[in-house]
Formats: sequence, C-alpha cells, structure tokens
Amino acid sequence: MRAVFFLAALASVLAVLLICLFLFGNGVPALLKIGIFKFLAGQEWAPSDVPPLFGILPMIAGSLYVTACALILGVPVGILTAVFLARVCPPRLYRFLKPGVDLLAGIPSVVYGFFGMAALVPHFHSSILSAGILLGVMILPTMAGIAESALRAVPEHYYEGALALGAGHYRAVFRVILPAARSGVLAAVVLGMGRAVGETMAVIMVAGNQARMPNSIFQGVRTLTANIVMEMGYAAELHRGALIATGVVLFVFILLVNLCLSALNRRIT
Amino acid sequence: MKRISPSETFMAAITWAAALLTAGALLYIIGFILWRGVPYITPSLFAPVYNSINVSLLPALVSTVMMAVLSLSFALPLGIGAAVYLAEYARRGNRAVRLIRLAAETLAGIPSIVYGLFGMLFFVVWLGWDFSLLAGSCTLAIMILPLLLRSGEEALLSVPDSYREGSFALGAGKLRTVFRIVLPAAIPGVLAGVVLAVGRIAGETAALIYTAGTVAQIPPDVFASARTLSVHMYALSREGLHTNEGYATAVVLLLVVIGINVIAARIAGKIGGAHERV
Amino acid sequence: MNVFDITDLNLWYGKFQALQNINMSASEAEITALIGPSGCGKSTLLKTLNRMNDLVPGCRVTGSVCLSGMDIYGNLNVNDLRKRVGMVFQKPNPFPMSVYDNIAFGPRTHGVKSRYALDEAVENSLKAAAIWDEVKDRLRKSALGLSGGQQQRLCIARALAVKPEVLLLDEPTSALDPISTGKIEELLLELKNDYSIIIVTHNMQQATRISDQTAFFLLGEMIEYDSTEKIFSMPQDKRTEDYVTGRFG
Amino acid sequence: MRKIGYIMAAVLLTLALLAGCGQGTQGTQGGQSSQSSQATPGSSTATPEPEAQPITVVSREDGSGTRGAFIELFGIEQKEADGTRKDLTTKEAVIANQTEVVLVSVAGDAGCIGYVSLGSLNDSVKAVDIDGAAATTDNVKSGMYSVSRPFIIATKGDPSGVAADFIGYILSAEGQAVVQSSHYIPLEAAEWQSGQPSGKITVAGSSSVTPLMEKLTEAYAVVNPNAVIEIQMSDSSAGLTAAIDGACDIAMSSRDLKETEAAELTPVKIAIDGIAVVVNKDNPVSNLTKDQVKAIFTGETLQWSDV
Repeated sequence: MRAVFFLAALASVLAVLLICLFLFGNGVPALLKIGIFKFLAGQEWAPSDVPPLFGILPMIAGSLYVTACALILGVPVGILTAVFLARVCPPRLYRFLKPGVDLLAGIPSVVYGFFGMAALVPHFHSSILSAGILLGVMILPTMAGIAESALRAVPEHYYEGALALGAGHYRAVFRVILPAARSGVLAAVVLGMGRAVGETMAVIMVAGNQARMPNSIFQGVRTLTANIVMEMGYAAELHRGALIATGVVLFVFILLVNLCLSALNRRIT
Repeated sequence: MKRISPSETFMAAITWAAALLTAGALLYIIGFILWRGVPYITPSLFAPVYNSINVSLLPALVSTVMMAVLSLSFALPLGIGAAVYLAEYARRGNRAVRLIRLAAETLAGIPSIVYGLFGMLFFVVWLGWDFSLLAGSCTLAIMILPLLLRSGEEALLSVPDSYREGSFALGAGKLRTVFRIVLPAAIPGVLAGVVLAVGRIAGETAALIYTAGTVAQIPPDVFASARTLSVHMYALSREGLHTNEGYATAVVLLLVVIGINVIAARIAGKIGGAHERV
Repeated sequence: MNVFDITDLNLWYGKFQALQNINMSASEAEITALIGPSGCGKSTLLKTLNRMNDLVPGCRVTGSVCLSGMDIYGNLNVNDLRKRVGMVFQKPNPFPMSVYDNIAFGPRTHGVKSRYALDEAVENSLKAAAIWDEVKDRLRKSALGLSGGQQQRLCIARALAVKPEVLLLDEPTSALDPISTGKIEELLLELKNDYSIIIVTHNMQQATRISDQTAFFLLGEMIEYDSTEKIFSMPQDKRTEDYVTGRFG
Repeated sequence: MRKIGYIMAAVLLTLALLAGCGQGTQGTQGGQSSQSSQATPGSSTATPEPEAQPITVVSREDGSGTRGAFIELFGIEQKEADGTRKDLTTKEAVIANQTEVVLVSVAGDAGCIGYVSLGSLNDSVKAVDIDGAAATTDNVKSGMYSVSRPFIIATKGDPSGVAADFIGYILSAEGQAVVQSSHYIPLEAAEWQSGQPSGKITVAGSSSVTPLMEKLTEAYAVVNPNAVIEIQMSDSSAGLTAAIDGACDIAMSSRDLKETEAAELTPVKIAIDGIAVVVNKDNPVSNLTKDQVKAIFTGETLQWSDV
C-alpha cells in the first residue's frame, strides 16, 4: 500500500517532467534558431515584421518589476492578515472575514481585470503601479489562507509559554508563533509569488503591455505571461516557438527561485 | 489603566490595519461586481441554450461544475495519496521527499498560460483529444495538484502523534491508523485545500481557452468542447458587445464559489467529529 | 509461568546504547514496577515489550524477548503482539471521537462487527476501568470533553477492550492529580487478577503501594530486580539503596 | 478603545462598499444597452482642457486582424521592395488585446485615441471622420470611408458537404441580410439553394468575426436543422493554422491571408467591416486626415494641440 502512496507522490514529479519535455521540446529549437543571447538580451520584440525580431528583455524586466511591486504591497498585508485571522480576530468577525478572504481567492482574474481597469487605471493609468496594486490584492487571499493554516498549526503551548513569561499578546504572536510557523509562511509567500508571476488575464488589462524597457513605475510594461497570451492565438512556426521559449524562460526562472527558497528553508530549519 | 507597551499597540494597529485593508478591498470589489452585474441578471440568462442574442450562461455553469468535479476526481486521490506518503511514510530528509516537494513547489509556481501551452501541446494535439472537457480538466488537475498536496500534508502533519501511537498500541496496522484516525482528523485541513482548488478552477481562463476551447454548450460527453463561467465572461466581454451580461456572469460565479465554500465548511464540521459508523 | 522472559537484551538508538544486556522475566497476574532516574531506559524497555520502538527510526535491538514462550521479534505479527500487549501512555491520548467510538476502535480493528458485541465490549471495559458511571449517559459525546483523570481511565478501558494478556503503563499518573492517581492505582490492583501489569513510574510510594516485583534501572542497565518489599527494605546494591532512600536520582 | 475601533472599522468598510458601487456607475456602460440611465460621459478625474493634453495611443496586439488592416490602410507599416516589412507603431502605445479594453481605455482617458471594428462601436466613445467621411456602413459601402477590411473565411481545398452548403448560404441574399443587420457591410448576393446536408463542422478563428459568425450559424440552423456548426473563438492566425492542420473545417480571419497561408487555403470574402478611429467624447477633434492619424500612431505628434 505504501507503494501506491509513493506512486501518487511521484505523479507531481511525472507532471513536471512531462511539462519539461513538451516545453523544451517545442521551445528550445526556436530558441537556438533565434540565438539565446539575442533572445534573452534583445530589446526589440517585433514578431510580425519581416525579418522578425524576438528580444524578450523588456518582458523579463516587466515581469520582475510588476511581481516585485505586487510582493512589496501584497506580502506584508497578506502575512498580517493571516496573523489577524489566526490569532487576533474576534470569532464574530471571523465568521464573515474568513469566507470573504476565501471568496477573494475565487474571483476570476477577468473580473479583477475589469475592476482594475475601472478603479486603478483612471488614477494610475496603465502602469506597473496599477498592475502591482491589482496583483497585490489578488495574491492576498492565497497567502493569507495558507499562512493562516500554518500559524494555526503551531502548538498552543508555545503561545502559553511566551505569555507565562510576561510577554504581551502581540509580542507572543510576532516573536514566537510567527517564527515557529516560518516554513509554512514562507511556502505561502512562494505560492503567492507563483500566482503573481503566473497571472495573465488581469495584468494584460492594466499594465499597458508596451514591449519596451520601462524607466519609471508610472510607465506601462508588458510581462512575459502577457506576451504569451496576447500572441499565442495567432503565432505560427518560429513566432510560436519563440512564445513557447518564453514559457521555458518562465519555467526555469520559477524552478531557480524554488531551489533557492528550499535551500534557504533547509538552512533555517 | 494597565500600561500597554508602545510596541504592543503598534503591532495591534498594523495587524488591524492589514485586516481592514483586506476587508476593504474585498467589499470594494464585491460592491463593484454586484453594482455592475445584478441589474443584468435576467431569467433569460439561465435559458438552456446559448445563442448570440440571449447569451445564456447555463451551459457555462454546468460546464464549470463538470470541470470542477472531473479535475478534483483526478487530482484529489493523487494529492491526498502524495500527502499521506510525505507525512506518514517518508523519512524526513530522504532524497525522494526533497525531489517530490521541489516538483510540487515548481508546479505551484508555473503560470497558468504555460499550463495552457502544455495542455494544448500534450492533451489536445499529441493525445488527439482536441478541445475538450477532458483536456481542460486534466490540465486543471495538474494545476491544483500542488495546492491539494500542500494543504493535505499540512493537515496530516498537524494531527498529533499521540493519536497514531494510541492506534498502533491497540494493534491497528499502519493503513487502518491512516484511514480511520489520521485522515478523518485531517479532513478540515484537506477541505481548505479543496476550497482553494475550486476557487482556482472557477477563476481560470488562460489555461482553459487553449485546452477546453470556447464552445458555449452543455458538453454531451467528456470529449466535447465547453467553456466555464470565467471563460464565458472573458468571451462575452472580449468584443465589448455583452459586457453587462459579463458582469452578471461574474455575480453568478461568485455565488457558485460561495456555495462551494459553505458546503465544504459544513462537511468539515461534520466529518471533523469523525463518528465511525458500524 | 512467566508472561515475559527477556535474555541479553541490548538496544541502540543510532549510536547511543539505551539498554545493556537486560535479563529479567515478569510473571503472570502480578504488577511489576520499573523505577530509576529519567533517561535510565525504563520507558525504552517498556516500549520494547510491544515493539512500539519500531516507530523510532534507527532503533536496533539484539537478544530475545519472549511473550509466553514466543519470541516477539520472531515471526509474530506485530499487530497481534500489540493486541495481546496493551499500552497506556503518560499523557492521556483519546482519539478525537466519541467515547463509544474510542472504546470500539480496538474491537472493530480486530474484526468485531456486530452491534451487540460492540456495545457489550464497550460497557464491560468501561466498567472494568471504573468509569462507566461517569460516562454512561454521554457515550455519543466527544471524548476530548472529559477531565484528565477520566481521559486516562478511558484510555485504560480502550486498551482493555481488545482483551490483552498484558497491560503496559508508562508513568500513567505523572500528569494527574492525587485523587485521580489514587483511583487509577485502585483500578490496577483490581485488574491484577486478570492481567499481568508492567508499570514505569517515578513515584516510589506508588511502586511500594501497588507492585509485587520492582526492577531498578540506571544508565541502561538493570541494577537489581526482586520483590518490592526486598527492594525497598533490604536493597542488595548500594546504588539501589541510594536511589530508594532518595539520596540521588 | 476597543469599541471605537469597531465603529471606525465598520464605517471604513461601508465606505469601501459604496466606493465600489460608485466606481461601477462611472465606468462606461459598454455594449448596445443605450437605455441604461447612469451613462455619465467622460473620465472620473477632472482633466485639463483636452487641447494641451498628451496623446495616449491605444493599439491592438501584434497579430490581430484589425491591427494588421489598420497599419496597412494608414501606411503605418513600412513595406520595402525587398519584401521586408516594419511596423512603425510607436513603442509607447498601450496594447489592448480586446475591443472592450480599447473602448474602456478611450472612454476613461480624455487624451486617448484608438481604433475598433465598426460593428463594435458604441456610444461610450466618439468616432472621428477620416478625410471628411463619417464612419458609417453606408460611407464604407459607397467607398467614401476608405478605412475598411474584408472578413474572410478560408477552407483547405474546395469546401464540401456542410461547409460548402454553409458558405453558399452566407453568400446568399439571406446570409448577406444577416451581415447587414449586424452593422457590417454586405456583398452582392449570389444564387443559392440549400442541399440540407447533415454532419458537424467546426469554425475557428478571429474573435472579431465570431459575433457575426454566431448570428450566421443560428440563421443557417433554421434553414438546415440537421447540420451542427461549432464555433471556436481564438484569433485570425490560430484559425488559419488550425484549418491548415485540419483541426477545423472553416477558418475565420479579419485580415488578408499571408503568402504562406494563401498557398494552402482558398479564401472567400463574406463581408466588409469598417474600422472606426475613436477618441474620448470630451475631445473636440471630430475630423482627422490619414496623415494626421499616421503621425499620431507613429509617435510623431505627441500633443493634441499639435494635431
């Protein structure tokens, strides 16, 4: 029976291998044809021109800026909300706030897109800032939900031990409970970041999607995922290969981040 | 007046402020959707057949439920099975565990459009399933697998060891202990993962457009193409012709997600008490 | 007849040797107490008797432990061993289920299906654990609602429900108040005629009150094993004397 | 202290809820629903006189049929003799991948300019005349309004069975009547009689053509009930590549076929759709020459005052 569980666990490894196989299989030939350096460092993206240009540096920069902005806004609020839900919230309020937060996670990204366009774009125009704020709100529920369950998993006697030493409620929560749930909270941040990097539909509507290097957060930008979604429909041969190669870049980027974080995580625990 | 240290009040303030911010964002968005969508919820919206004049969302609603059921029936056994292996069987540091965890974390990080690409290349083209409910739900199953695995493992690990020892001491085998004692006690945590997964399924558009297609019909069989509610909303609003019906769809989608959350919470409550029937 | 015969038993947790060549035997229908300072290996020995040590990664055992003549590390199925050798833990650990389901879990595990048989098993074991009167009208309620002393007696009832031959108790009363402790000690004295009992305890008065034989352990070795009166009145070994008179330990 | 905290929180939350609703009304009322009363014009922020306003250019994603036709008609696409092509649209242009996003962006920003299919035009924005000709279906039919592009369907080799019958229906008087009623420009009708073939075909491709195609399939279903037509909405090239791969029977495109595509597929023009250049309703500009539009979209003119 242990083998059956082991096979189930292997399913996720198998899925990653399959995705690698297909992405690299379709993306790498195009990457080699365009030239890795020209592809990664090229600042000009014009797939429909003849001869076509496939440089995705502006998109890489776009993704980094938008995700950084989203994390800066979303992570602190997300973790504090998780602390609030797990240890501070009065039960009466919790009965409404918790389903509300879960609901926020359920709202489709298209709706967030229209919300962003109606509420954020008029004030901040289509820019990194509006995309960052919108993504910050979108990753909030994912992080808060998982961080909260990590905080709740911390045994009660840690909290009581801290109180017994005269620590205040919040000091006990922030100095004892939060560090004890570090790996769960870190996982929540990783999942939140994954959602932020992966978000497409909402970002397309508020980010402006200009395929050039931005030089201020009030300027519009195009992210890697937006580039794929917008052009995948009509891309053919080399252009489609370039988009799949963009997918490969994203995939490798996320693999690297996970590797660093799991190494960091191991050194802490 | 008992003296509250300044750092206490500061930490209290930022925690309450964060919670208020989240609640504010939540209400602002809900208010926005309801205001824009509710006036356009008309009975015709729920007509059994979709056509371009009366853009009924019933086919999309049915497809969403079928999509959720199908992808959960693929992903849940795998996710829970994997969680049981990681929490109950695997030794702490061995390499297989680290490999599985890295794979799960990477899967969680992959953007939905990359799943769409993969789903199209593998399920639609290579396996020749064409645009279909099956291709869509398999792609979604892979997407929600890490969510279920992570929340399942978290829930299993939070079950105190004393329950396991108590069960073993009574001569119960490993299997019986896992299925009769550990899993029932972990159901609430697992269901939290299911709620998040359903939220993800209901909200997904990018991955589904390239795997399940956009045909507005109640899929007669698993190999028929179908559009979920959010794909329906995307398609409606895309051409600027039915934006209002798009918001009405959003309202219905919210109600579906709320319904699922409530049902899951009730099940968690009941099973959490783990009364074993004879 | 001896219920347990232990010959040249050694046990390691990875590199650390927790038990060094233990030779003892426990006889039927008697209470055997294991005493000694913390970390001396008495709990480790107890956990070896029903192979709960198998759950500890890196645990290695040599020598032989025989239950009524059969080597428990031989081809005896570990679940059957644990059915015949029940255990009660230091901290009460009822399952997050109703009182009824807690008690019925053991019999259900070992194939008892009929409703009538289960009801009877539950009632008898709760009566045997002298807690029937306190829980008979709340069998359907969660066991986690009971007090510490009641929960521990519930765990004893749960162990009795599988009709074991031996009952192992690992400092069962160290987390309980004196009144509950007294109740459990009276209970053990009653159970003595039906079950052989081996109890690990810090509480030397408890050992004198209820046990027939006592074994004194120090740093993984069994220093002395004799009848309880001899151990507490005329200990042979100086170290036993120092521990029993409370000079160290 | 706790009491005050709760009251303050409650006030803040209700404010957020109202703001959400308020924001709802100011957003534009997209779609043909002209009867909605709260359609307040213009953007929510009080912007200065549009004259001194910088121009925000909104364009469509790179391979959209609407964009392909637009840059060709206004000469924004530089074609060299040796076959090289370069799209000179300014890099600062906001890229919207949906018509609705163009409409909402233009309606939300006084200095914004974009282009949409004539069929999707609504009253939340204002269409400017091009070289003096108003953007109406009649002007396009008469040729006065030259900014238009064909809606094309393409099949691999000659169509047969349901596909052939359906195409015949579209080009017939009945089919062209449906085109007319959907605000597109019909072609001369051809004779056609339905052979009532049965079978299932899939039509895939351009999202701009999809609304018209849905109306056509519904009308055709009345004429020939035993045919089943499935529509997959994606993009022009996706439909064309799908037709080449045999994944769909008929492809829809809102732009002319590329050489590689024309080699494999036989195109059939089914309607003409004008492209309306749209600006914010507060923008006083109501007429632009082709060169002015080109200057704006290539980033030469940056202020509305220089137009």
